[in-house]
Amino acid sequence: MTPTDAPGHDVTTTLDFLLQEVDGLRTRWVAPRRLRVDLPAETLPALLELLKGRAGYVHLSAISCVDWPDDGQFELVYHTWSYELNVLVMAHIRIPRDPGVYLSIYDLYRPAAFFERDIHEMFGLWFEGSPDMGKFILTEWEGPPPMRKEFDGEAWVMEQFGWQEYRPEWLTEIEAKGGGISKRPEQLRGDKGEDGTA
Amino acid sequence: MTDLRTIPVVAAGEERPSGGQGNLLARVFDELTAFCRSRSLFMLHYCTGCGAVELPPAMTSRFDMERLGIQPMVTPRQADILLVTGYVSTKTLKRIILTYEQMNSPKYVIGICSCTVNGGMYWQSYATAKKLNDYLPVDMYIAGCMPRPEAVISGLRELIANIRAGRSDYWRDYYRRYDHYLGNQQRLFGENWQTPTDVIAEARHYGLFGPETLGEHTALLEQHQTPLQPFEMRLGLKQDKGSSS
Amino acid sequence: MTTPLDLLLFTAAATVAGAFALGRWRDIAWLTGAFYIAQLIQLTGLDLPSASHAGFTLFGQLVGWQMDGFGRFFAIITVGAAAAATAYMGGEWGERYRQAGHSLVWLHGALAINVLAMLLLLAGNDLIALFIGWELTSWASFLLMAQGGERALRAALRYVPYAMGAAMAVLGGIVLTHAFTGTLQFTELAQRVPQLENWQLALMVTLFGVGFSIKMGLLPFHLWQAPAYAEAAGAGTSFLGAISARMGLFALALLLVKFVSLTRLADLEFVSGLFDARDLIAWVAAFTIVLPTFTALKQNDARYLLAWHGIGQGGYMLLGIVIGDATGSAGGLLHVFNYATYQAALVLSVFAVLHRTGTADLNSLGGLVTRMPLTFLVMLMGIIGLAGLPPMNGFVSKWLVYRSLMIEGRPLLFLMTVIGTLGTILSVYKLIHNTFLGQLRLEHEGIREAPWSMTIPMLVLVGIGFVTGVAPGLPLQWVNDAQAALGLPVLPHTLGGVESSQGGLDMLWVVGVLFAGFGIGALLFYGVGNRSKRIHQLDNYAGGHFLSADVRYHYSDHFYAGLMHRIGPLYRGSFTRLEEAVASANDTLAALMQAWYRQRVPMLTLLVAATAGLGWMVLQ
Amino acid sequence: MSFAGILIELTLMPLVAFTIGLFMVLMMRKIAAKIQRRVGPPLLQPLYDIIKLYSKQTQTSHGLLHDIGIVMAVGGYIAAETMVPVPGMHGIADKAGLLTLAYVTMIPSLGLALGVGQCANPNGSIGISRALTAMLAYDVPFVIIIFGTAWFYGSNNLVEVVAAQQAGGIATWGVMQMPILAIAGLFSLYAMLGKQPFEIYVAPAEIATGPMVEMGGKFLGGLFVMQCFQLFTASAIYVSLFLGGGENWPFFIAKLFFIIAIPMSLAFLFPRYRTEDVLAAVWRWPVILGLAGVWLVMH
Repeated sequence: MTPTDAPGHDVTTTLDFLLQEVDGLRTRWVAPRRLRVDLPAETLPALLELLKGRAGYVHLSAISCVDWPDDGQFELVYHTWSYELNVLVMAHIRIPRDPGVYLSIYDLYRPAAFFERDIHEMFGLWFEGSPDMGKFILTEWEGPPPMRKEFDGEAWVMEQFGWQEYRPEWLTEIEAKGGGISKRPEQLRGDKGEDGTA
Repeated sequence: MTDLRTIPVVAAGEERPSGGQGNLLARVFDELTAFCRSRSLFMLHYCTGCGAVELPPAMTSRFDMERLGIQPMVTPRQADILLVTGYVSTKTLKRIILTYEQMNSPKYVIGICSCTVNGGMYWQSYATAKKLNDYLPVDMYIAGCMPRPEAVISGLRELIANIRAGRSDYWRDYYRRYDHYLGNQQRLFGENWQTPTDVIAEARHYGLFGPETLGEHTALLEQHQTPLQPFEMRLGLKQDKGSSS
Repeated sequence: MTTPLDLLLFTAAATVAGAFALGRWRDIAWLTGAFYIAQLIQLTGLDLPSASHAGFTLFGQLVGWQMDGFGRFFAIITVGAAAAATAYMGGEWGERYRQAGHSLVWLHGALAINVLAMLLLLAGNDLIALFIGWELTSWASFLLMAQGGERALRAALRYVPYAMGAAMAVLGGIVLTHAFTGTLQFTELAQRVPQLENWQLALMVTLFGVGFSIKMGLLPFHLWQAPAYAEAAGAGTSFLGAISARMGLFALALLLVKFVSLTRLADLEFVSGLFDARDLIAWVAAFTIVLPTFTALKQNDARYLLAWHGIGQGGYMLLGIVIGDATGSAGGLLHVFNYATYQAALVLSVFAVLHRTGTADLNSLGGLVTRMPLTFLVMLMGIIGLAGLPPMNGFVSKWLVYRSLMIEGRPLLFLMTVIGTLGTILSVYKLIHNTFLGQLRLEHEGIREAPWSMTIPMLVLVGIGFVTGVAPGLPLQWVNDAQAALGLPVLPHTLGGVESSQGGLDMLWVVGVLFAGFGIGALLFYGVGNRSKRIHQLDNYAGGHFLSADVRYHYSDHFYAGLMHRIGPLYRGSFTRLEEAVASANDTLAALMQAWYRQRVPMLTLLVAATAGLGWMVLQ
Repeated sequence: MSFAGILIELTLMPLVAFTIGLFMVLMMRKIAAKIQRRVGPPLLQPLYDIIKLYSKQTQTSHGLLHDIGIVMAVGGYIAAETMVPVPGMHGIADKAGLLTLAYVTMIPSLGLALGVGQCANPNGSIGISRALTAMLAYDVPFVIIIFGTAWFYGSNNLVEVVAAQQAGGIATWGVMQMPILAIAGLFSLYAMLGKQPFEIYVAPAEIATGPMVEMGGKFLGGLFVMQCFQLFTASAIYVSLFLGGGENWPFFIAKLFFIIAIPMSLAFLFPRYRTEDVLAAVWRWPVILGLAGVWLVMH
């Protein structure tokens, strides 16, 4: 099966046939080469081992995380790629927000260590068995994990930093001629500001 | 949401008192040094952010800064101007302050790009410092989300004019109001923030003390600062009383 | 009536007796020091040549001692080096040496024996007296090398086979000379030896040459010297490094210049007209300058680095003497004096650092200039001398050797000496940088300057080096007596150096202008520039990194990496393999002899050997 | 030479050397600018730089040895200038020949090496180890040239060498009689200046300007002054040996600038050698040419 051709009939069948072995999966072909798989959290390692062992999914390109505060859940997406089938499998799982602990897949894919460390720093999600969960990029940051939805960055900034008046004469000249900024930042915030929290 | 207009604003930097009427020779000497300082500026080759990509075109054949006597130099000891270009992340700000304190005075800081003025397009980010002159005295701002080389050179020419007229002594402010700057730095980096350069000893050595040099923040610094006394050459023949410095 | 030379030899013997008898006495160093000063005064006062009554006849040959200008020059350096070493041992260094379990009495005694033996060698008036002095010196230097611990003993034992080989070669040479010329007195030898045929002369020169160059550490026989001189006890090393190897040079110069005379030596030709024995010796000396110096460059222990330089600098002296014209020989001989002053000072400063920090390993030191400034000053002036740069005396003697090579027109030899000097400059900077410059280690912050009893002798030695550098005329006086005694052309000189329109050297003016320049530089620096503030070593440029004391921010290991990329493959240790080959050849020969002699038919072989020997004696 | 005469010359010769050196630095930067199609610095830019550096108000020093290093660097060259004969002033050239001058010019680099050593910065130590390796490289052909010219003119004294060359006008110039040696001399002069292909010890991209890493204010000013002296001394030695020395000031200055222009215009076309390649480059052709020149001179 030469890798260059579009996924013909046999590629989808091999994947569909393969994925029948794991129960509780919902698959959807998002695009000719992209397969979305929704599965319960505990079956993810099995799926990854199956894909890695039987279908050549040796490359874990990323783990991304989405914060759903309304459902009280984190959504983890594992993007894996096979150089034989040339199809990107995106495994979506949902884990509850409050304990926020999940299993590390470092033993399957070495790069997972960094993805998990990054997610831990940004979302506070703890991965059991990950080699190093220390500070990764935000070495100077002492506050809560910043990418969680309940963290309001702008409020923290307004409380922490001050501003300065910067009204250079070239700006006043332009404004005199009617140019300059059409909508001031306050009005922008104003439109949004009425209904949002003060 | 706090209203932008109600936030207190600090003036860019007060005027320098006009030249005193010292004896003729001293004035001629000051005039000469001011002229040479304005005609020979060594720019520190330290690209702190995205705006630095505009500097090479300003140095190379099209705009050629060397006409103005500006040369890129590699280490802070040799440099006079520190160009803070682009967003100032908290991690980079630590290195900027370290580099600034290692430079020999009279030193000038130019904040290039709007991110150094009021945070620019990263103004909502938790990881960037918004106003550069909270943390070190800034002589000149060149706004623009990466100002073109012409803008950079016009800013530099204005700095040269200021130096020529002796109006650009804003580096003294770092020593005179060190407590204010240290306070802001500690607010961002935490209580036990310390750089290897002993600014207070330097202020004392050159007599640059001002009313606000020492205060509560410097007191905080004194508590935990491991003393970095320079190793004086000593003959120390007799056994030292107690451990070494 | 006792002649001055008798008095001198008696004082030397008294020193030995005093050293051993009163060894336990706390300040034995003052006594032996006083004795050495007395010997020094007698030496300088000696009117040359002064004979001695101590003499006897052996097999009808008169064996006597007489000191001439050449012997006196070396004697002054010997006693001077001994005095400096004793002063160094007298103070705290001696105390710690004794507490470490070594015997200070034997160290003082060994030094005194060395001086006595060397005086006997230097004052020899005939070949037997020379041989007696030679053996005494060789064993005395073994005694001094063996002091100071197990590693020193092992290095000294490695010297013993070399010393025995040298002694056998010299003894063979003496027997041959007697057979050829019928006399052993120096005066008659000087007339009869040049008349010998070439093959006789070649045999004699080879035998004597090999024997003397082993002691001097010329190229093929130099491997024993570095470990032996580096591992010995502190003061002993400075004495050994300064003068002990030069005894070989004394004897070699005596042989080549006084007996065989350089012109006659030039007649022994290998390739007619192109390459003769004199060129061979010159080239061996040139390679002795370059190879040990570049071996020193790679050493990581300060003592070994200096010991390897000792071997290298010997090459300059021999090359100067072999060139033979007034400038060259003066340069070679003056280099013996100059080298002794700054080598002793450098070794003593390295041992002062060892005394304080406990290590001489260049990769575990650094930044000591703020803690041991006087020792730094001594090492600085020492390396300026060793590298041969103007204010110090090392420059004058090297300049004389260069000048003679230029006058005689020997471009390749000149090139080799300059490569040797450049290698020296590189390795001495590595020595002073890794020890005194760079980041001071945490554990060395509490270190104090070496005690006065160690710094004063070092400063005196380096002061002598500076004074004789500024006014080379003073030592040149003694060098002229030595040249006259050897029959070499004497170098006309002024107090400041050599006066000649083709390019002379006047050190008084050069050093004067140099210090005037420093004065103007200081005026410019302190007067015109504004005040500067001293800062801590961690307040340093590290590319924006915050330096802390626990992370080493210091470059010392593999110091000339770029250079070593280019010349690294040339270090193949070929001489070590040569030595091992000779050693294994000896082992197999001995095993063969033992097998053949002991197992086969012992009595028959003994009988055959005895009759053959008897027959040879009868027919002779 | 009366004592007062020496004092005057001790101050005048370095001043002359410094001013010529300043304009040489200017020429270097102008050539670099023209090659890169830039306008280049104004006329007195090197002087402005030095005055600004000396007039810095706060300056950092790493200790007494750091100061003495710079004093030795500038003072050593001031002394060396008095040994370089210039038209009208011979200083102490007859008391110290070319060989002594070669050694006296090593004193400033040793002083600088000690000063940089106390800066306790590994960039500086690596820079110094590279500078000494470069010195080992370019001194070999330089010494061959010293030997060749001393043998040809029969004297090591620069005053006599210059007089011998001026006896017969252009025909008796060193370059005419010893062309191969002159080429080898140009190679070693080029390596001695430490400009582009041989600039391994001030490699800004690799070791942050090597020895100059911790030098600010008057320390850096001292090194700029030393650079001016270095350019003047190197070119003055070459001119005295091969281009008939200075019969009068205009000719002498013209020759100096011509000789310095050659390596400068070649320098900015090259990237930088690795350290071992500097050894290979300088020990191959310059040494072969030098030895061939010496052989020709001696036979």
